[in-house]
Amino acid sequence: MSPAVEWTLFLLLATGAIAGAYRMLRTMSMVRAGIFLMGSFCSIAGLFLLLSADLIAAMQIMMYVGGMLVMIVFMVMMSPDPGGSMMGIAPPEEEMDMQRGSKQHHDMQGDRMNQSHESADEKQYTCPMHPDVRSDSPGKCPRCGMKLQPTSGAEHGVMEMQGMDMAMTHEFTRPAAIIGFIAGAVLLAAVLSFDWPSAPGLANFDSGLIVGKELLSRYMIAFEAAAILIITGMVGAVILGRRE
Amino acid sequence: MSVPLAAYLAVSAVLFGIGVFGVLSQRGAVMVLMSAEVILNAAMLNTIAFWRYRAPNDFAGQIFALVILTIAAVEMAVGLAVMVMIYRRRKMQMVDKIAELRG
Amino acid sequence: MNVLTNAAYALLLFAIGTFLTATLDTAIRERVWHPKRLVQNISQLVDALLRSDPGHKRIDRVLFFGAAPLAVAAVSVALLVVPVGNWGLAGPSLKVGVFFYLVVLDFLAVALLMAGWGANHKFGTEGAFAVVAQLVSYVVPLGFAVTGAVMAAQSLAATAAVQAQKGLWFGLWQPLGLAIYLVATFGQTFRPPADLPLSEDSNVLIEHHGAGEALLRIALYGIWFSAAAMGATLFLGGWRGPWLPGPLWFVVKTAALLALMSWAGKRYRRLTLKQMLRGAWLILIPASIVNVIIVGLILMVKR
Amino acid sequence: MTPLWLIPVLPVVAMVAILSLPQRWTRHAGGIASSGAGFATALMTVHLAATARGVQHASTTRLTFAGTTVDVGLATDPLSAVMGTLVAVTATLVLVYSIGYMAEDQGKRRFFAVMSLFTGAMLSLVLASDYLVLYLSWEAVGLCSYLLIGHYWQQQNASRAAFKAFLVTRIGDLGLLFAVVLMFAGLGTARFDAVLAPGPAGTPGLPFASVIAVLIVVGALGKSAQFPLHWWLPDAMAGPTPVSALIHSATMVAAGIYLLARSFPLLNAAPAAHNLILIAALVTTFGSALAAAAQTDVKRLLAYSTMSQLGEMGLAVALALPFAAVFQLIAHATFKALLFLAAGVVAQAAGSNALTGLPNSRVARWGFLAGALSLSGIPPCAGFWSKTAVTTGAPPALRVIFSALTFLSSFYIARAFFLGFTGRAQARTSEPLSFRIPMYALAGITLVTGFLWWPLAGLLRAPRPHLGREAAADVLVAGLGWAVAAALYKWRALNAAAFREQARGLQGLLKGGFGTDALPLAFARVASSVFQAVAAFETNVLDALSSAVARGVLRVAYGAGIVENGVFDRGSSAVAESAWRMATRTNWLDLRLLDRSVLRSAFALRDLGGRLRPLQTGRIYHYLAAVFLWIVVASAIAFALRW
Repeated sequence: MSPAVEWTLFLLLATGAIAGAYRMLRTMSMVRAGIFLMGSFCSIAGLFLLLSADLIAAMQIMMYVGGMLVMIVFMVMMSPDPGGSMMGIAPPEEEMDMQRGSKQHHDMQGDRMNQSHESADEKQYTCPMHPDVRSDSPGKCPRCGMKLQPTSGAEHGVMEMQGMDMAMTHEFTRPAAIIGFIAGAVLLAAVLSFDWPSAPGLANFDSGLIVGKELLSRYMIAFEAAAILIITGMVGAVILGRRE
Repeated sequence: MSVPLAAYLAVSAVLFGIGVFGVLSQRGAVMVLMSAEVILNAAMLNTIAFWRYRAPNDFAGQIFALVILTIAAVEMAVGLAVMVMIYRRRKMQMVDKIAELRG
Repeated sequence: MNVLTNAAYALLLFAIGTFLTATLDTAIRERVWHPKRLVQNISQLVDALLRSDPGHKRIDRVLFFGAAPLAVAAVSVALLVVPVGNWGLAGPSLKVGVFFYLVVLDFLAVALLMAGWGANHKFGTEGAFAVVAQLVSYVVPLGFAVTGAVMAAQSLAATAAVQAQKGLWFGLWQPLGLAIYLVATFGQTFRPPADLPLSEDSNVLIEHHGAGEALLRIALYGIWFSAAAMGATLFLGGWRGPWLPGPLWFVVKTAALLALMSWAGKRYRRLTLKQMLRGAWLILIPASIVNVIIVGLILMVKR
Repeated sequence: MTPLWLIPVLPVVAMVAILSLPQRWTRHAGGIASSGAGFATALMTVHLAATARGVQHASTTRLTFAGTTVDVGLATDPLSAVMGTLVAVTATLVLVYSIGYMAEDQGKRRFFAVMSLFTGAMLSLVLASDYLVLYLSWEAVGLCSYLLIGHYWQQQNASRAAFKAFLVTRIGDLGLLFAVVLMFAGLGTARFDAVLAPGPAGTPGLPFASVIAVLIVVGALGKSAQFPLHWWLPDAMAGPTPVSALIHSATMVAAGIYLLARSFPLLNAAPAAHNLILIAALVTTFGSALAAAAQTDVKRLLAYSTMSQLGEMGLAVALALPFAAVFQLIAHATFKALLFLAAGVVAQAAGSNALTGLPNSRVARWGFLAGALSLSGIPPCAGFWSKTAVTTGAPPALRVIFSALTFLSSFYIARAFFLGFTGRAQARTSEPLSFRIPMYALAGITLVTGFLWWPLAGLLRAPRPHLGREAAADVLVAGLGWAVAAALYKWRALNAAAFREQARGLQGLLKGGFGTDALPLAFARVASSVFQAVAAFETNVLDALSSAVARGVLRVAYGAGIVENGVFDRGSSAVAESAWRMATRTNWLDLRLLDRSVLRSAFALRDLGGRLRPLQTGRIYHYLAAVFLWIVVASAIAFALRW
């Protein structure tokens, strides 16, 4: 491949990976986070292809695409607001930009909501038993399943919402950011300050065949260890997950 | 291979940073798990980069990457199992609310 | 340069393939032979492509609109690897060909999940989860069935598989492998007996109208065609045949498999999710493992 | 030729089989498994004894650990082959007997497993070709005896007796252990031929020879319940009867004597060891003989009798007659097992071991009688031949002691017979087949071994007994003992009428026994007249004399018992008293000095803990933050250093 093509591909995939990872942390909706992460992993697989490790690339995609799908299902099953619509319901008109536009109430149990766009935007709906549950569309309260009653709308910033603190991150965010930044910076400094060797020639070979042979000959132990690790992991997961 | 090794390592460093930030900041336990996956991937990218630039005919690098992949898989499986257990008992999985295991 | 030729090859194959499968499927299902009726059926699909697919205010814009292109992309990349004739194309002779094909299949599931979830509708969500459940449980038997064939061919490349079947087709001395492969494709490509995610009360494609829905349906046809094509390559000897030219054999064999599958679709009632999953985990996976063992033994004996 | 190591392994295999069989098989598997093992070993040993005509087998394995190589294994020479046969045969018979005996016992499965293990261990002890294997099996045998004595662990005395037996034999085993260690230190190997090879000028080539000899004797004393370490054997009777029959009469306790016989060249050269055996044997034989005479419990009586017999064997070894001792051991094994089995039958039926209340069982009576005769050395039985073997070899001075011993032993065994087995108890017990077979077999053996003496003596290169005057004198003394006991316990208790009935009983026996009518009638008439004359003589002359002698003997016996209790009990309580006082003093010291300093440091630790507590927030991201921070810091340092 000519250097130009290679560079563009590399930059494309690198930004894909980094952007995917970053967007995953920032987006409110769980499912979207899953998809972004899956995008990031696929671009990493692309990087592997660039590094001509095609077997690992294929393995990476297979592992993570399946894995992420399951992860998304779990997130939806377990997080209070998978759709990310409960939080930060700013007055819909001004901030209709891309990212926050999808702030609709997404209710697992309710049927198809307000197909007709009556002027529900100003009125707010709340649950008699859980005053802190606020939603701008009729339906059932996620906590106790009771019918939501209309009430006067109130300005909800992301953080000031009483009771149900739905923020995606907890109060440790600031120091976390600092630590993350320092970690990245130190590694980056280390990486950039050394003169790494240039890439030697690579005979075009069938990596699947060779890795297969290596796994069963020289690296038998690694292969067996990995196998045992997987089996114990799975058994452990099944036992933990079993419903009494 | 006009793209230098440093570039790949830089990408993995940034990914590592993002992963660390994710693990430490996210409230949802599943999100923490996914950020951990990002860190593991950063490590794997490093391994493959070094394999390609240092010793492409000795396939130890790729096999090491495979092992990392297995670890990631098992980590996901067991992590989700634990998540299910916590959720069943506490009906929520916000990391900052789960803090009983202390002195 | 050959990147472009490969891409062209894939897209062309995608177009012809889906057209062929669509006509064959409607022919078998509605028992219609007259060319005029066939064309009329396909034309509906085409003009649907032209109508826009607005979606309603409540949808998750990124996911909803991202689904269709991703699906089509996934299918065409999958077709990249299928060897139609004896042309020295890079795609089919890709070293990790068959494995790559298996991997790319999953992207279709991602697309359907995005479509279902994005629609912000009860049926869509249910369908999306059915898709994920089906994918996770049917990729394993499919993988093992393919492993059988790949073991015989000594390499992951699809062309190697065709070469290795010079003497005896894999499908003949690995009947269990072929059977498992076909049943698994029902699960993977959501064809009739296993098309719960496309059924009325949990339809992934709800809220999708016009171009979006058409593209997704075309993608489904495409993935079904690619599955049949890969099945023909791995088990029925691909484009290799005594009298007819290469590609013609390929078309005949794929058409045979497609006909068999759509006939089975017509004959059996739709499986509930519970039956499907139980079938995959309790019957197919053990059977496929047994198949791999049998193939391994045969190979050891032959070598 | 079947491999040698198979012999001890077979019973162990049987043990494993018994333990691993599912629950519902234990009902009869226990008995069969162990008897099967018993037969297998018996066959094996008989086969070996046959090849003992000069054909020696050995199976040694070379063990190397930590640089030193030790060759360990089994070997047959005439002594071990004979002993092996003895152990195997007695084990088989006792196991058959115990099928019936343990029929209702719940712990039957455990019992038979340990018995098989014991047989295996005993066989390997006997067949060992070096002291190391001998010591290992010595320990295994000790363990089995502990387990078997404590078989009825529900009963308090049984478990205490087992513990006592184990502890005391342990003391002996320590001696043997040190001996083996010294052998390795000195010679680097423990093989018999190396250790017992005569060194220059007759003294064994082994360094510290005398010390090893003494230690071996200590080991033997412990195991064979000789004087200093003897008081565990009577209590060991708390175990089931087959255990006492096999272990505490025939095999285990004999192991000590076998050890002495085996390492005889070593002992012979060491005067210290020589005297130790002599003293221990003398004290034990007389003390326990007297004690036996005073016993009311049949099994304790037999236990004391075993101790006295063992003492006698020890004496034989001390008198440089190792092979006579071995032959005495063989004879003793058979008749003592017989006595125990007989006693066991009636004791189990009566539910208690008391001598008087035993029910009347024909098989048991005849078995006990045969054993008693053999013990007191009446001619046809084995006991006579082994006693004469010992007495002929003994110097004239000691012969008096031996005859006194003969009198005492015949007296107490006759007393036991008349009190226990000729009483008028009405209850009759019928014995199942599994009781009868071993009884008849053992009775047969006790009669036959006598005639085996010639081939055995030749095999063991032992002096042949010449049936001279001393032998006759001994028989007379034994007869006297029986007469005294009979007079004291049987006839005096009977009036003339009862006596006549006895005669008629004899007559009936004779008629049935010999078939021709004329002869028994005549003989019966003669016998009854003789008895009448004797009865008359007895009523006036003998009565006074025998009661005086008996009363003297009894008084001495009770005295010995009292002395023994007095001396030992008072001594030990004194020691305990002083130890207790010393303990209270140190306690005061400990309270005053140590507590204060310890407590203070404890409080310091506690509040340090308090300060550290907030570090543990329970939130995972805090911990993870610490981890990542450390990674960053570490990589920074590494990076700085390298650069």
